[in-house]
Amino acid sequence: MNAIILSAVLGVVMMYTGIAMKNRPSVKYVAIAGVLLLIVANWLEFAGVSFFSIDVKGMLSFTSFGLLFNMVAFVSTLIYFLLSGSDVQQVGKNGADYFALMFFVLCGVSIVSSFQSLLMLFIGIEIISIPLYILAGSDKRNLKSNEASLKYFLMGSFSTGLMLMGITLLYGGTGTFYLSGMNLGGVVMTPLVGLGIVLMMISMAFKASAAPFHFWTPDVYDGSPTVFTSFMATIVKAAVFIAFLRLFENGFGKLQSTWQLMAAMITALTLIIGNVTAVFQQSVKRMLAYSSIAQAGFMMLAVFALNTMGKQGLLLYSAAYCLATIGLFAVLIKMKDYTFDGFNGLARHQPVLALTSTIFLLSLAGIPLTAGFFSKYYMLVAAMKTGQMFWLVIVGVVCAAISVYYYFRVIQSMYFKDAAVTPTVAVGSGFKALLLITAGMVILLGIKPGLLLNLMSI
Amino acid sequence: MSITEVLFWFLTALALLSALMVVFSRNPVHSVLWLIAVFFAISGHYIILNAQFLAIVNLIVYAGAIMVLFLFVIMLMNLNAETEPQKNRWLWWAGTIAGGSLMLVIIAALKDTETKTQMALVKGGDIGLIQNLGMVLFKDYVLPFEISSVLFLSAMVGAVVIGKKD
Amino acid sequence: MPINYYIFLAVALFSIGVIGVLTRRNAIIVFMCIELMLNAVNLLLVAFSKMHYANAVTFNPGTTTGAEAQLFVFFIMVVAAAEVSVGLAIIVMMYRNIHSVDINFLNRLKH
Amino acid sequence: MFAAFDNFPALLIWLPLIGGLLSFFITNERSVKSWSLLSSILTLALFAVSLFYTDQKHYALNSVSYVWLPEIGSSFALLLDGMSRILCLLTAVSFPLIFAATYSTSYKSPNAFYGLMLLTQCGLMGVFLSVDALAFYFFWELALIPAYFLVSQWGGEKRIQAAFKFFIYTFAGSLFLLIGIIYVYLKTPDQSFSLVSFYQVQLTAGEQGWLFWMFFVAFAIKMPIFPFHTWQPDAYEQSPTAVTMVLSGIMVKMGLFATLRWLIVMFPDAVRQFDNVVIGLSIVGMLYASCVALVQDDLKRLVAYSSIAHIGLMAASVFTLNLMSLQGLLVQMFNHGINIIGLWIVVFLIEKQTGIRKISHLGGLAQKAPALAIMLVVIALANIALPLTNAFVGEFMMFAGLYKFSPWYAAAAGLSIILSAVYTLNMIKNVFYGNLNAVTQGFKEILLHERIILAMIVVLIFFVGVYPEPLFNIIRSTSEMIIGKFIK
Amino acid sequence: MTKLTYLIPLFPLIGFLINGLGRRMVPKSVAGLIGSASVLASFILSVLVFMEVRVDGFTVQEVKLFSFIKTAGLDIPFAFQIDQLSSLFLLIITGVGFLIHVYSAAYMHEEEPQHYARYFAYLNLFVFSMLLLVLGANYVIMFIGWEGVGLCSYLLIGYWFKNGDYNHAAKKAFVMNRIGDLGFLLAVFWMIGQFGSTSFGVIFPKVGATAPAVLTGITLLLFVGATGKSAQIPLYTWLPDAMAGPTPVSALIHAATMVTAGIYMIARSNIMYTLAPVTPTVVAVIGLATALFAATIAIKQNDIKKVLAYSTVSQLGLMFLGLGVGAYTGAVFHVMTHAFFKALLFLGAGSVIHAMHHEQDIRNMGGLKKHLPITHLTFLIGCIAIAGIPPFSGFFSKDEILMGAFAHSPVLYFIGTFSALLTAFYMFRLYAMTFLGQFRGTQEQQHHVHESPAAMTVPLIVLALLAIVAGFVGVPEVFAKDAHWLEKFLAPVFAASTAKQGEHAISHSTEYALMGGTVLAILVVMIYALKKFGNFRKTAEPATGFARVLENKWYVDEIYDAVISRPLKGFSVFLNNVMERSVIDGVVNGTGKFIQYSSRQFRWLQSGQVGSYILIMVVATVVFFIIQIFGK
Repeated sequence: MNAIILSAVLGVVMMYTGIAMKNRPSVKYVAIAGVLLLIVANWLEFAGVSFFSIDVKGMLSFTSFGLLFNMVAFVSTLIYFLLSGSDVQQVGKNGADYFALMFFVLCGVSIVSSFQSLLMLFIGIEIISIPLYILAGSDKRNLKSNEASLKYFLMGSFSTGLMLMGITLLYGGTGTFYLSGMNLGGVVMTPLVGLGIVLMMISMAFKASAAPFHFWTPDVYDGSPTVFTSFMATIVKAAVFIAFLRLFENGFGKLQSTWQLMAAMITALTLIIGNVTAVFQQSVKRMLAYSSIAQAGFMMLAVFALNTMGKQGLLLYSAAYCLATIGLFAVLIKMKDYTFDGFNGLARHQPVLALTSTIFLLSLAGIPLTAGFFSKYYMLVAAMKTGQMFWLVIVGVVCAAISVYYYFRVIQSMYFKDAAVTPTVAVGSGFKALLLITAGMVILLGIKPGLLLNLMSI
Repeated sequence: MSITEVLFWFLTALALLSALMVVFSRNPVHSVLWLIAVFFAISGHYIILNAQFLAIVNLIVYAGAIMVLFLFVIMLMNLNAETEPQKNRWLWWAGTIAGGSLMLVIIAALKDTETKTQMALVKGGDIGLIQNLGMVLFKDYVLPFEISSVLFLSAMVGAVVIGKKD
Repeated sequence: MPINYYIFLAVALFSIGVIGVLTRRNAIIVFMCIELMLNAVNLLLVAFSKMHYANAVTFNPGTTTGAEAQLFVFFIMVVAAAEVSVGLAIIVMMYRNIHSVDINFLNRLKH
Repeated sequence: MFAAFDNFPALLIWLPLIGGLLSFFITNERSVKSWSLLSSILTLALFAVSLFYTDQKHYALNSVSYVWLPEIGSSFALLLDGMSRILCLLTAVSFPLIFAATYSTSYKSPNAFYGLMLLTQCGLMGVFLSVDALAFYFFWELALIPAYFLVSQWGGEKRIQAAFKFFIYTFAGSLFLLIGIIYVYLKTPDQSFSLVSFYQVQLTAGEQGWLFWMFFVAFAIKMPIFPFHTWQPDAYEQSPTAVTMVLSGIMVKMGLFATLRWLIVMFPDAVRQFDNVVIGLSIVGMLYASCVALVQDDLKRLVAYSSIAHIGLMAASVFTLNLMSLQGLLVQMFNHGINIIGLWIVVFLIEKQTGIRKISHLGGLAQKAPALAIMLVVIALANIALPLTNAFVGEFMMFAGLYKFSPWYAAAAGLSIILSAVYTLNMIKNVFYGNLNAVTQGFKEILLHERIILAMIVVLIFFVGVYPEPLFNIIRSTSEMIIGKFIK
Repeated sequence: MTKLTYLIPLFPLIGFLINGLGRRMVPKSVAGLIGSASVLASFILSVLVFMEVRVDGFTVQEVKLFSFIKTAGLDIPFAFQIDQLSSLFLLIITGVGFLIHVYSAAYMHEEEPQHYARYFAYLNLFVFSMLLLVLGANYVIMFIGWEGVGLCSYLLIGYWFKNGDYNHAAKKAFVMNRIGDLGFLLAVFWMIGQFGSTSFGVIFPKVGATAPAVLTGITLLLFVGATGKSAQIPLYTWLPDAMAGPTPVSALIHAATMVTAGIYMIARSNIMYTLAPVTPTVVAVIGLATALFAATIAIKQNDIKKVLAYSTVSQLGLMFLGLGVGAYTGAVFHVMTHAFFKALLFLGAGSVIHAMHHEQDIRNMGGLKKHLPITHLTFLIGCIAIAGIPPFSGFFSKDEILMGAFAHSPVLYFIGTFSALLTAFYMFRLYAMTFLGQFRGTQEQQHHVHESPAAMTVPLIVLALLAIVAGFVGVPEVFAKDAHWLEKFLAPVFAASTAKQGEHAISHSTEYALMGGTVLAILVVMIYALKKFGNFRKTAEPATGFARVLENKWYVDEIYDAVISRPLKGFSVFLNNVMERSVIDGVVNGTGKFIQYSSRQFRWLQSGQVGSYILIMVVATVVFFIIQIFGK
């Protein structure tokens, strides 16, 4: 609860900050302070101290898992602000508003990480989506940005329609919006519920950009200003997956057998399309968009498996994926040219950037000693523990092998090809230090994932 | 056939017809007007179902506010029929068939299920009255009510950010 | 009224909305069709609410079963309103730039 | 997990690791060279010390298990038994040789080069020492990554593609290995990755069947045996020679070692089921590689293919599952490493002076550099297992074991003895004998330190060849243990 | 004394190390001295050993130095075995070896110091390996020597490594040997499997209880090894080419010692051969065939060394005939005598070549009799000895083999005799063309023709004497009862076999008749040859018909080349260019290509059209509905 209310308040605060101090650099620091506050508040709640005592009527429930995920999301946001805060302000005149919107998104994030009623899910998802439509289009003069925004908006609201239809059918079948109240599986599944589940899965898959509902992702990620792409592709995506898992675990867990095949199909499709399509990309930004689809495929495994291993894995995956991708985008923003060749000679001109991005890429590729390895490892174990649809694991592994191809193309450009001029704009030493710290976290989680996971058992 | 049923069929027919007109009329302005008609029909259904509050809100919010907004925008851009040249037939048919099959599949799935015998109570039941709804809303649903304010805030900020000249 | 009637009606409206989304190129019309879909959903929700109410009221006259669905409709309208404001803003922004609302002009981003 | 340094296995891993990390920060070329040489020599010295504590009562010094990931039942467990000892010996001996032999070459950004080399050494040590499946997998990859960077940063003109092929190919293989490991892990009674519980796990014949291939493909790619070898010639040809030495001398042993350590004991039924397939493959590979070697014109490719042929024999002898071939194999893993490193050093010295590796363009070097010629002849003949050289002992026993398994296999494999003689002598003839030409006219006798290094290798070759008993003493008990496990 | 056996091979090894490592330091004289001295030392030791062995009631001594390969179920010690057979070979090797070292010291004097030292290093290494071969107490040690001598012959044939053809010859020799060695190895593995050991002492007692089939297999495989080492059909072709090496090398390795390794090995494992049903016949037939075949080729050769080479092959064939028919003593006897007179002949040839400034074609010689008296005389003795004219050594040994053959089957005898006649013919052809008639060489050759220095002539003389008298160690008992000392001496070695063979004596009358006939025929042939080639004229017209075939050695090399080498090469090229590039590589790269291709295809889905995106979404939805509702 702390997080929800505080983030909403902080959103408002940022609005006024915008009015007060236009778009000065200091805006960034207010935002950073805000996130810190958020982290503290959330941590306190995690530790059992809740500022507000509101009767939520069972529409929300704050589990350690959800709160821990909020932690991950907020920390990622902090790093994101620290690394790319100034770039956020360079997108347009009203930087403060962008921060405000992002705080609203965080509010939505902390709602979907704790919802218990489909109504809250709906509202949470909308609170996440609407600001993103704006952020996608925030580079107003840029046609690509416009296009991204409109595409995102149209398809987003279409999927909202599907989701509402699903909710309605579920309601028709069960007579309630509460996940707890549905007591599915107790009775034989009715077509109403069945269709409802399908529609819910489809709309969630859409939000999580899982194939074949992923088509918006590359265009939107490619078109939006890179800073916001970074935000959308990491924190938001992870949040959607938490909601996804929560919905299907608490809501339809008992009916797993009836939808597992569908989940498996979506997972496999996502893995294959994401990885294979990424192979041929020419722009790193777009490649990262596809790679985010590919990663989504792996996260889907948690939904498919629906077991503790999967939950832990999803948490770890969110952390690993967010850290690596945010770092990578932070570097990408500094590049003059977003194509692969744009990275040529980075190692010579900016060794720190090259080193850290290498670590991030290795993590995304799931190489041992990086957090990426263990997140993939947990997912695979989770999938194998279910003891069925082993082919899915094989698909996953093959795709992981393919993913190496496009991740390492970047490494090749950075280290083994050379360019006369420095490929980046000037970067400060603080930025580098921060990148190093982030990379350090990635490696730390890669050596001892327990640091994060053991908190779950608290 | 009671008056209710007559009304029901009439409104249903109206809703479907004007919905189709929304999709197929060439001129955007006409589409808007047909959509308003759909809303009226639906409101009518609400009244039959004795959900008076929603019926009114539907008219006020949708037909009143939203559609007017649409109308403004369309007028603003003075889009008339010519602005949309005929798109390629193939996609048109594909879309129609896809949508149609969607409907068929859902109906086929739902036509004879546990709901077959169920009735939706018409003309009776006062949960749709504003007083009851208000009670429930501010007793049980206060939290989402509050939170939806965040939604509005963000929408507002968004509209401002997008709309502001710079 | 048998609930199936409402279901069929709602599904029909919903599908018409979908068809509209698929077949029209004018962003505004597409958006309107989405609104149509939402309304179908609303109608269905209300119908269901009354259905559940009908089931519940026989045992307990004072029940408020079904109210939550109507409130959900209310929230949907709220959200729809918010969406419309944002959506139209985006469309207008785009119109400012390319003087068209034809979604097929939006294909700079592909492959 | 970074607990006490009170035992050999841990030290053998930390020493190269620390050495490597340090050398990243030594930017002066001369000092980083000497540092890395020193570090590798320290490792060797440490290993030499460990040889005095091999007996049972110092077991604590040779085995260690740190808490690592209790939540998933994996611990950082290391063990220095006969099998790992012989391969650590190889690793420890090779690196000083390599560093010393290539001392004269100067690389761009040497600190990175030597750092990565030492990291590779760390990874290799880890692979040989770890007795925890997950740790094993970690090191398996850790050995691969630096190698990838080494090849594609400092290699020949087609280095990037070659290295990339090498990396993706082996990485894909190891992913299947990972699946296999996870599957077995889920089957273990105590949900643990430790070697012991892996050995205890009960699997149906069917499971063993496909798990066997999950594991074996990964190992086979690493060895590599026919037809998984396609990455190898390119990688060897393109790598800087120092790296080639590591790849061919030590890294290919990872596959064989892993097969011994993890595969055969875990899936006895599958091994019995597929032994003919694997041995058949290996033998086909031997003959295939030997034939291809006949027509190679590039020294590096020639050596690469001859290596494939020899590895084929080793792979085959793993699956004959009798004590003789097993012991022969363990000894041969060491000998082959030494010999092939010697060969690479010679190739390196030739290329250093002439700048070419084309056999057809060389000739008459024996007139200019008799010492080099003699060393080469000795090493090359050792490579084709002439008696009284080290390789003879190993190959003799492996052949004997193979014969025990099936005389026909032995006979078929024996053909490679002849072929190997043909291509080796061709190489000697065309490179060292005959008359000088424009390229070789200006060839000079090799330098003293190079001579000393080669001489050390030659001495090693003869010593082991005449008196292999010390090596047998190292591996005897372990090999008997493995076979014993298997028989029961 | 036998305890010190290890010193015998040690001395040459030391010599090798000194000469090899210090080849730049030691001056020529020293190098030669070390080389010869080391061999002399081991010769003296061998004599001492022999003295010990020859006393009656000497039992086999096994000297174990250290354990070489020791694994569960197999223990191969590094051990030597001293018995009559090995001691005899010790004498031959070290004795002849010493003489040839001395000879070489003079013969090679033109070489530069380091190459000179290298030469002696190789020579010592050879002696060392040869001694290992005959001393080894088990087949593995024997195999070590076996491959060792192969290596040395490779090194020495290619001694003048600048010459491509020589290198090729060296390579050929090594590879041919390796083919044989494979057979040997397989036999060893089989023995390991069968007897669980490789030691003579363990195996031979067990042989009696072994299945004949197994014995046949093992012995045949061993014989394959022998054909490689001792240049029998089909692996003989390397030996004539091996003449590329310096002449003393040919004398030592390719005449006196190494090539007889096969005979030694079979004699050593005689019991197995005796008990194996098929093998002896095979050995006899192959031996005889080789004897005849090589003899025919020798007739038309004009290179002095080539003639001798083919005669060696033929003589070896005769020895194998002896082994095949069970006349082990005879075979060993012939090895000994052959060692003397063939070494003599080669050294003589060397002396001629030396005098003629490396002219080897006998058509350009002739009339050297007066220029090289000693060489001429000794060479003549050699010819008589090899031709088998009593009382020279060749007669006795050859006669013993032939008698053995006759006892087995007359056919073998007559073919063998025929090859003996051919031998006489080409030897005296050689002699006549070289020494008789008038000089056919160039002018300045004629000027420089001179008798070789003492260091070369002395060994000739010594060998000549041996060639004359050596025969008397084995006088057949038709002439004198129990005069066959050698047989008695070797009896313990062959005891088991002789027990199995049983006696089939030939009546003295028949024996006399056969001997007489043979000797007579040989004399006739000899005179004919001397007459025919006594004053040979160079003729331009090339040989025709059958003679042509013989001149070209039955085109065997060409056949081998066409049947084995070329196809193998072609196959390898195919593998390298097609299999490797297209198939093995193609599959892997193909996978990558396929992924790239499908990636390019998938990208078209991403059309950028919202309409199509949503369309796909809707279709997918419908599909999922169907799966969900009607799926089950």
